[in-house]
Amino acid sequence: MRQLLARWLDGDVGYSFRTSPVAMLAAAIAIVCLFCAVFAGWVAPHNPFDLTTLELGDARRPPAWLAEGSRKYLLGTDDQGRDILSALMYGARISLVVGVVSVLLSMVIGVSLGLLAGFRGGWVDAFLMRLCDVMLSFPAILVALLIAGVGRALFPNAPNTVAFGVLILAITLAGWVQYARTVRGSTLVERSKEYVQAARVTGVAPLRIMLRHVLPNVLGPVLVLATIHIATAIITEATLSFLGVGVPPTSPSLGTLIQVGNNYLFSGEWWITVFPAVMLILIALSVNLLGDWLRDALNPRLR
Amino acid sequence: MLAFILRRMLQAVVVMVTVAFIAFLLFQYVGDPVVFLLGQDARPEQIRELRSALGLDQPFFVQFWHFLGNAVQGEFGLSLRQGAKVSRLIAERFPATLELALIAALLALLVGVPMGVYAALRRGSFGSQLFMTLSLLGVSLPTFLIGILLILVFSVTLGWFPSFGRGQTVQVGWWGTGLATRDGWHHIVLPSITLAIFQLTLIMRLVRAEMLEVLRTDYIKFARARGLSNRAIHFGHALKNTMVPVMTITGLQLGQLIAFAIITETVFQWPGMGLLFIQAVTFADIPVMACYLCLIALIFVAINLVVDLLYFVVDPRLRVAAAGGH
Amino acid sequence: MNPLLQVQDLVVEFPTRRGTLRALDRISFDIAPGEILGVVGESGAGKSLTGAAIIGLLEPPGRIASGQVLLEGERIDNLPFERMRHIRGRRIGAIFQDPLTSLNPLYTIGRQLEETIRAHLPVERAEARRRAIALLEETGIAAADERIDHYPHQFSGGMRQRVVIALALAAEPQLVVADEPTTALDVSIQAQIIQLLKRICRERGAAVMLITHDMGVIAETCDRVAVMYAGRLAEIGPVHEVIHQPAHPYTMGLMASIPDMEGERERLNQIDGAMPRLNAIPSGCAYNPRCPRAFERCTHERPELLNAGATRAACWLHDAHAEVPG
Amino acid sequence: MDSLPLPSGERAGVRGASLEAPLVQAIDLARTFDVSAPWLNRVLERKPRQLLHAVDGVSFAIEKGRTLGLVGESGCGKSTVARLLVGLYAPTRGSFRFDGQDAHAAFRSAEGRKLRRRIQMIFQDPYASLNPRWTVEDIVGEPLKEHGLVEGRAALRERVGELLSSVGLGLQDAAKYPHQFSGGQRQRISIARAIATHPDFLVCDEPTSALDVSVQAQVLNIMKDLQRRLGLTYLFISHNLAVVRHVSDDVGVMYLGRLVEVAPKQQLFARPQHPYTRMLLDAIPKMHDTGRARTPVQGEVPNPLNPPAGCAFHPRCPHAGARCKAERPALLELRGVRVACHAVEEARI
Amino acid sequence: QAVRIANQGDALSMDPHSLNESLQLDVLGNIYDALVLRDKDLSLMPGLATAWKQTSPTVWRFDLRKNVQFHDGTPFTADDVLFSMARTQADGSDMKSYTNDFKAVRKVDSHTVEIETNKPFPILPDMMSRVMIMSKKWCEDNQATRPVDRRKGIENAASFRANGTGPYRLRERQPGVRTTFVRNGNYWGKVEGNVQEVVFTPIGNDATRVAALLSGEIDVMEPVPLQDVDRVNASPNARALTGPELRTIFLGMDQKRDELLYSNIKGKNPFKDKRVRQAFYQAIDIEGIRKTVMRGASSPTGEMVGNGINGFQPDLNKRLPYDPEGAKKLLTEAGYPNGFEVTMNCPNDRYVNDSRICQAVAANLSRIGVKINLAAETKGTYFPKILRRDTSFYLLGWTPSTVDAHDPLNAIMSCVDDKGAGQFNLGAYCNPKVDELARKVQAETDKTKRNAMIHEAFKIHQDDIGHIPLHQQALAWGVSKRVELVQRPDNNISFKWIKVKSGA
Ligand SMILES: Nc1ncnc2c1ncn2[C@@H]1O[C@H](COP(=O)(O)OP(=O)(O)OP(=O)(O)O)[C@@H](O)[C@H]1O
Ligand SMILES: Nc1ncnc2c1ncn2[C@@H]1O[C@H](COP(=O)(O)OP(=O)(O)OP(=O)(O)O)[C@@H](O)[C@H]1O
Ligand SMILES: [Mg+2]
Ligand SMILES: [Mg+2]
Repeated sequence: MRQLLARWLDGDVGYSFRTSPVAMLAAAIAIVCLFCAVFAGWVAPHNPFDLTTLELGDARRPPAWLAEGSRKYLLGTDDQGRDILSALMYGARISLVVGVVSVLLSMVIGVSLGLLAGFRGGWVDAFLMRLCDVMLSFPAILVALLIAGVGRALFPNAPNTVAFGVLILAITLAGWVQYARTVRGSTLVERSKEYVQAARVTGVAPLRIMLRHVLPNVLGPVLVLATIHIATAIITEATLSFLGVGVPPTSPSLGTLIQVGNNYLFSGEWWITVFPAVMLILIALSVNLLGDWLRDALNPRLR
Repeated sequence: MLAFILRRMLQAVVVMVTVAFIAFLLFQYVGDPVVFLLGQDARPEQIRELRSALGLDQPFFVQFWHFLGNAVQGEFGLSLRQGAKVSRLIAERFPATLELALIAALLALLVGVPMGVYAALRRGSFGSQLFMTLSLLGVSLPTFLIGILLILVFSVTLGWFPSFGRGQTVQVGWWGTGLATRDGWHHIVLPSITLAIFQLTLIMRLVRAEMLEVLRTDYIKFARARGLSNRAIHFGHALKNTMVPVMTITGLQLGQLIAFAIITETVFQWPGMGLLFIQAVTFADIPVMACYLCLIALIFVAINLVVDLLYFVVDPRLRVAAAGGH
Repeated sequence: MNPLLQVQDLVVEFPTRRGTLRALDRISFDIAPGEILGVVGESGAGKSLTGAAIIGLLEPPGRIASGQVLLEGERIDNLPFERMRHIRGRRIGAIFQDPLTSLNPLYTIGRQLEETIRAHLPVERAEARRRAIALLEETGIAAADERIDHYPHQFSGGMRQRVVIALALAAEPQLVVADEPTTALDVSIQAQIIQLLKRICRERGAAVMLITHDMGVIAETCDRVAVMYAGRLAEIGPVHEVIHQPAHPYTMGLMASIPDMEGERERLNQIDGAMPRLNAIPSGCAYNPRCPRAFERCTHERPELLNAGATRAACWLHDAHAEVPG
Repeated sequence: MDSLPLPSGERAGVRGASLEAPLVQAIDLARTFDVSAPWLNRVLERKPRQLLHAVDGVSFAIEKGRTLGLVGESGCGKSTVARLLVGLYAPTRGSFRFDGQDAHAAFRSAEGRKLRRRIQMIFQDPYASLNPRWTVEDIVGEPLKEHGLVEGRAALRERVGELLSSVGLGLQDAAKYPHQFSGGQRQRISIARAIATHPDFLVCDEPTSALDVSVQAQVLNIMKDLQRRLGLTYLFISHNLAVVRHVSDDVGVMYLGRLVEVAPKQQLFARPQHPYTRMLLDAIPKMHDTGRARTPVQGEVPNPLNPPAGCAFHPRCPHAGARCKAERPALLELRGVRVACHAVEEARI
Repeated sequence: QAVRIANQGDALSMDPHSLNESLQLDVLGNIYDALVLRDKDLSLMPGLATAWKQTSPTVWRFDLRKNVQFHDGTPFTADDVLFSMARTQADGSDMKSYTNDFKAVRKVDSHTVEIETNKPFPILPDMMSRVMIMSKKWCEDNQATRPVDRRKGIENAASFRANGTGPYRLRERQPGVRTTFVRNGNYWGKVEGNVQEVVFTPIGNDATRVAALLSGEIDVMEPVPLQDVDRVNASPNARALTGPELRTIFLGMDQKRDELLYSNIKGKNPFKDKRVRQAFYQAIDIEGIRKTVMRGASSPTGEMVGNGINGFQPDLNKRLPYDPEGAKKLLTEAGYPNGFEVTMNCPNDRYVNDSRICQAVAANLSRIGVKINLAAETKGTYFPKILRRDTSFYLLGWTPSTVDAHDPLNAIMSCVDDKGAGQFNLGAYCNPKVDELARKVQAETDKTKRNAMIHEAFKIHQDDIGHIPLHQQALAWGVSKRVELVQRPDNNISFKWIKVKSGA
């Protein structure tokens, strides 16, 4: 492991990482956020999802350093008496799960279909690309809205898990198209390269060529897309919460927290919305910065 | 050229029918309009009656077929909730959304492109780093929060701009425009900024990336070797080549703008289609939802067509290809 | 005659993370008006860099670390952009390797020609166009007045390369740097291009620096040849002597490995091994590990260009003041 | 079509009597590409279907252990022939017989893998023909694994090592990536990959055109050595006539999808028959008389979509007569070589 | 004087018979009059009828106001009343329920009508306060003799235009955007306010609505989100007007199914056990909810109707004490010492802070070991679902549209039948005694007897813990300081009572 890390740090990408303070800062932020999210159960001072621990009386406490703040709640509490700090950690977990899983899923779907379209060509390609057109003409937010609605109607009473599933599905369905298009484009380019033909001359089966030869070579732009997509997925989730079809309110994501807090902006309870927003910005910022850096680092011409 | 347009039209029809189909399929699940239509004391047989009267008890495909048949004639029926012709409701709302989206798109382009160019030309400078980082805020903050914050600052605290609505509109034919009056412009400022921010960021980053690519190409190097001025190189050669890929994305994004207007419209009570749609979703107003989605698909297809045609204007290589050459 | 271009102790470096790479190491040569200087050498020897350094278009992070470039006795390697711009195209024209990518695909060749002419000469559009047509005709493009409004993709590879040449000559430069102008082309088109270059030289008295791999082309076209190896000049001299009585062992190897049309050989002569990477240039003469005639001095002392018969070679074999081992 | 199937006894390039069939035998091979505009365009713009005859009836044979060089202008169909032979394209007409069997039928059948093992190709571009994300070991080992030629990792390494050393590289290079090599080395890696399966027949599509002369010499030498050692048969495509002259036994000259002349190399270079061949030879820059101007091939390259009637070369041919404009010359055995020219046939030149 | 009013919703149609929805009827109440109107304190007062009385148990007679003109100048007569009553029964009408039990509406003379009902109908005048009178001539001239019928896909002039007898005329109508009203100079009654023009705008988003009020773009808005009440009051140019609303928020439990849906208890239904219901009741910290979730703007209640409704029983308005310990004990007694798990359905955009109330309830219940899976969703999907009775535990709010206790007795507390009784009794609470009383209440015309019966029914229901009443939510209007108006507990904003201070 350490060796691997050392090797990586020594490689081209690693070097550009070591020499880019922005990338390192972004990575540090991302790691902290990730850590808080993954280990929320241990790190967080309270469990905001455990209804038994909520004290209505403690609702809407300002952060600890303000007049009515309490040491118990460092960043204050929301309208249900949830500790904001803990909610942030747990919320980040949900947001990250929703973001990462939906991005992974879109990536898998998009990349496979894109590969297939680019590699097979012909009617498969034509069909898949029309499918993309159809998907694109349902703008992301609409797809998500409709799917979320349908999901709710189909599984009305298994709220928590299914609601997440539906949400992820919705964001996935809206997201895969980009990957498919990108991958198809690069596949078309790669397919005509001679190393692919060499493999064909050798008698390698098309599926293997697709997976072993073409796939690794088209993944570059996909990775860059994905880093940006994670941020947009998290925000889409927040937006869906705003439209009332997000995750269940008892286990709020960052988006839900922002959306709930939104209602308290005018009444001066800014911390309910500002801290989750800052957290979201940090996550999005670090992921985006990493994506930007990765794009440049992976481009040999910029080295 | 004609063949190209015809082919696109055919594709458009296929896309739209599919969109309608999927939309229709989804509607089966978004809620039951009958419950909303009948008041609190409806009896079961009343519900059944209304259901059959509205044709909701027919098999799915029959319903879809009817819908298609009517939709082709531009007939989407009456809004279940408002009792007014859907086509009319949409027509009343359409100008608002389109004006908002167009202004936002213009804003995104007019600010995003120069900023992207700047960031590319001054790669690594403090200003461009600042732009790039600040712009990330645009993609990391949910639109609704940006909207509310703008309202809080510019309407409530400073009182510079109104917080809701379109203001005074002027009727030009069937088109009610808010852009003919000062009041209308005054009202569109905050919503269009809110709507534009996300796209602006995207366009700016895209332009920067593309511009950097283009600046590395041989013809730019050759243009330098020919002793052209920087202005001619950057804005004559590089920018035009940058715009080719940027156009596609911008086209797609314009479609997204119209959809994203849902949120902006909700926040600013902008009387556009998005607001209509989101209310229709809440009340399972199927005809309105269907018409809206079809319209969105139509707009999308139209934008795509326009983008493709623009390609012809910009890129001479395609002109020949479309004329049947290779 | 005074030399038109003088390159003196030119050093080009690339700062990289593993230390600074010296891509050009104290290159010196000059070109007289009307002369064609061929530059040959293994791929990566630094031929293109030399050309780029002369017209001041090194790609960052590459930079001229020391040495100077003089045009008619005036130093040009440290000029600010605006002044250098007036030299590029006007006094030094450049032709790059790939005719497919050197032209901006979005503009007609007429526009690109006119633009170049007007960037340097104070003429009206109509006049510029007239001149552009004349130039195209000069380069052998039939029906030039019609084709001037065509786009690059409408030309064949050979014609495009001719357009590139026309562009480089548009402002009647004194010196043309041609970097592999024929590599991508068929033999027959290659012949046309070479004839064109030669004619220009003869008729206008312009000097040419011709970079190529093709010894046939060198033999046919050039007055003098420079042979480069690992960023250094190995040998420079009149074309006939360099080809037939090379003085530097690398040149000898190079010339011997050309398959020729007359003789009949089972095996080609080859130079074993590969050119060193820039970060591992051996001490002394860079060629010493591959040189069959290397001796002790070659491994630690770098040879300067020394007179060797009709040519000058950087090889201790020709050090008149020292004894050469058998 | 007017190109002849090979007469059984006399084959181009066959010197001396050989009783068995040649290893490689192309019989009236043709490949057409449909480059028409889409259907709707054709209907609306009343355009006909457009077919591009990239290769239009090519017949030749190569004996085991020998090399046929293929030269011709850019776009005349050389690469298409190569791709037909390795099965990247299926022929529209004609057949390719390899070691007595119909290769394209075999490619499609279960036998295909065996045949693929025996026919390999070296590609033109040393940069593009190696997967940039694979190590040299993976690249060279792939055909071995694919055809199950070695068992186990250790054996694989050993075999890869042997292959690399046979092209002048070492096992220490096996863990590197292609970008860490020079062009010549990369081309050697692709040679190692091509010979990994012990093929009988190697199709080389401009294997050295991206390399400079000194590296080119290295690569050509290795190829020759291999041929001597392993008895390889080559089809060698290039537009560098000097290189072709160096490596080939026989040379075929292509023009617009057809062979116009096939001859043993001494004969071809000493006494070119077809007017195109003559012009081609004249266009070669000669190293040894510096300053001499050469004569480029006159006229513009014809459009392959709309080739001239009769002899495709007639618009550029100084000897063209009325018959050349109307009738397509067949590839005939004339003056000891095979040539497709009315003027030669009529002994006008 | 002009006043700009914003509401979170819009009147969907200008047709007073097309939709039985309170906002719609309230807005249209400014244009149209009913026979009977309600005063500031919700008491009935003469409208287009000057007097009414029961001539027999099943017949009511209304004396109509003379010299009243519609906005277009046509005089108002008994024909218009007959026409309007008939119109409420036409296809597409949503007001059928108000006139379903009519046997006949008879014209006695040009300004007297008689309504005969199938059964004795003591609260008919209350009902009549919702039925607005349209002009027969105008409807005929405009092909609007029936409300718009969505099935036919044909629009109807009455949806966009209006011709009533009310204090304001409709000037401009842009659905969902803006509706403008001007004062009717020929109004038959007295208009206390001084407003000449009213611009009514829907603003759906809470924050935007508050912002619009704070920045002075609107004068009156409804509702003010509870958390913003202080902010509004702190602003120099606006204030929040709060008061109890007639709506009662309560929880319902499935008491019918033998096995509870969406729960981990199999084979039985814990809610059938009164002890469980009581445990739930007593586990809820209603004061906590009032203080934090409702920011003090709610009145906890023990009764299913609020103060102000006909039949409200002050002595029954007492809750069981908040007692988590006792609740826990009850639960143990009922056989659930470790509680159980159940899904709670909840709207998230229908009532004031609805989903937050549910969350608080869930948190409270978790203290006695009951694990609540909260399914909060938008009203669009919520109502269809719970109306299918696809729920075990839900939250609902109820305002008796007739302002009479019979309405909830019938809709919420009666056993479910297929004639509309118990239609919103989604947990199917059933006690035949309550049914019996409800039927009697409907027919009883004697005020005191009727009140006693209501008392008895309520008491039974309360003892059964048929539902768990929570609170009456508060109205909160945001009003510019230059405006004065009357806040009626049924959330009605009547333009005629709005006064704008001059000089502002
Ligand atoms: N950006 C760069 N960073 C580091 N080294 C570079 C860079 N650009 C060029 N070089 C190095 O400079 C050397 C000279 O390159 P140059 O392009 O001049 O070679 P060349 O002689 O023109 O070769 P070719 O015949 O292949 O065109 C090469 O070894 C190359 O690796
Ligand atoms: N897949 C294809 N689709 C359509 N046309 C093709 C295809 N492949 C080749 N061609 C056409 O067939 C003709 C012959 O092409 P080919 O690549 O065989 O030429 P070549 O002799 O190898 O040329 P070069 O020397 O430039 O490599 C060309 O006109 C080319 O445009
Ligand atoms: Mg070069
Ligand atoms: Mg080829």
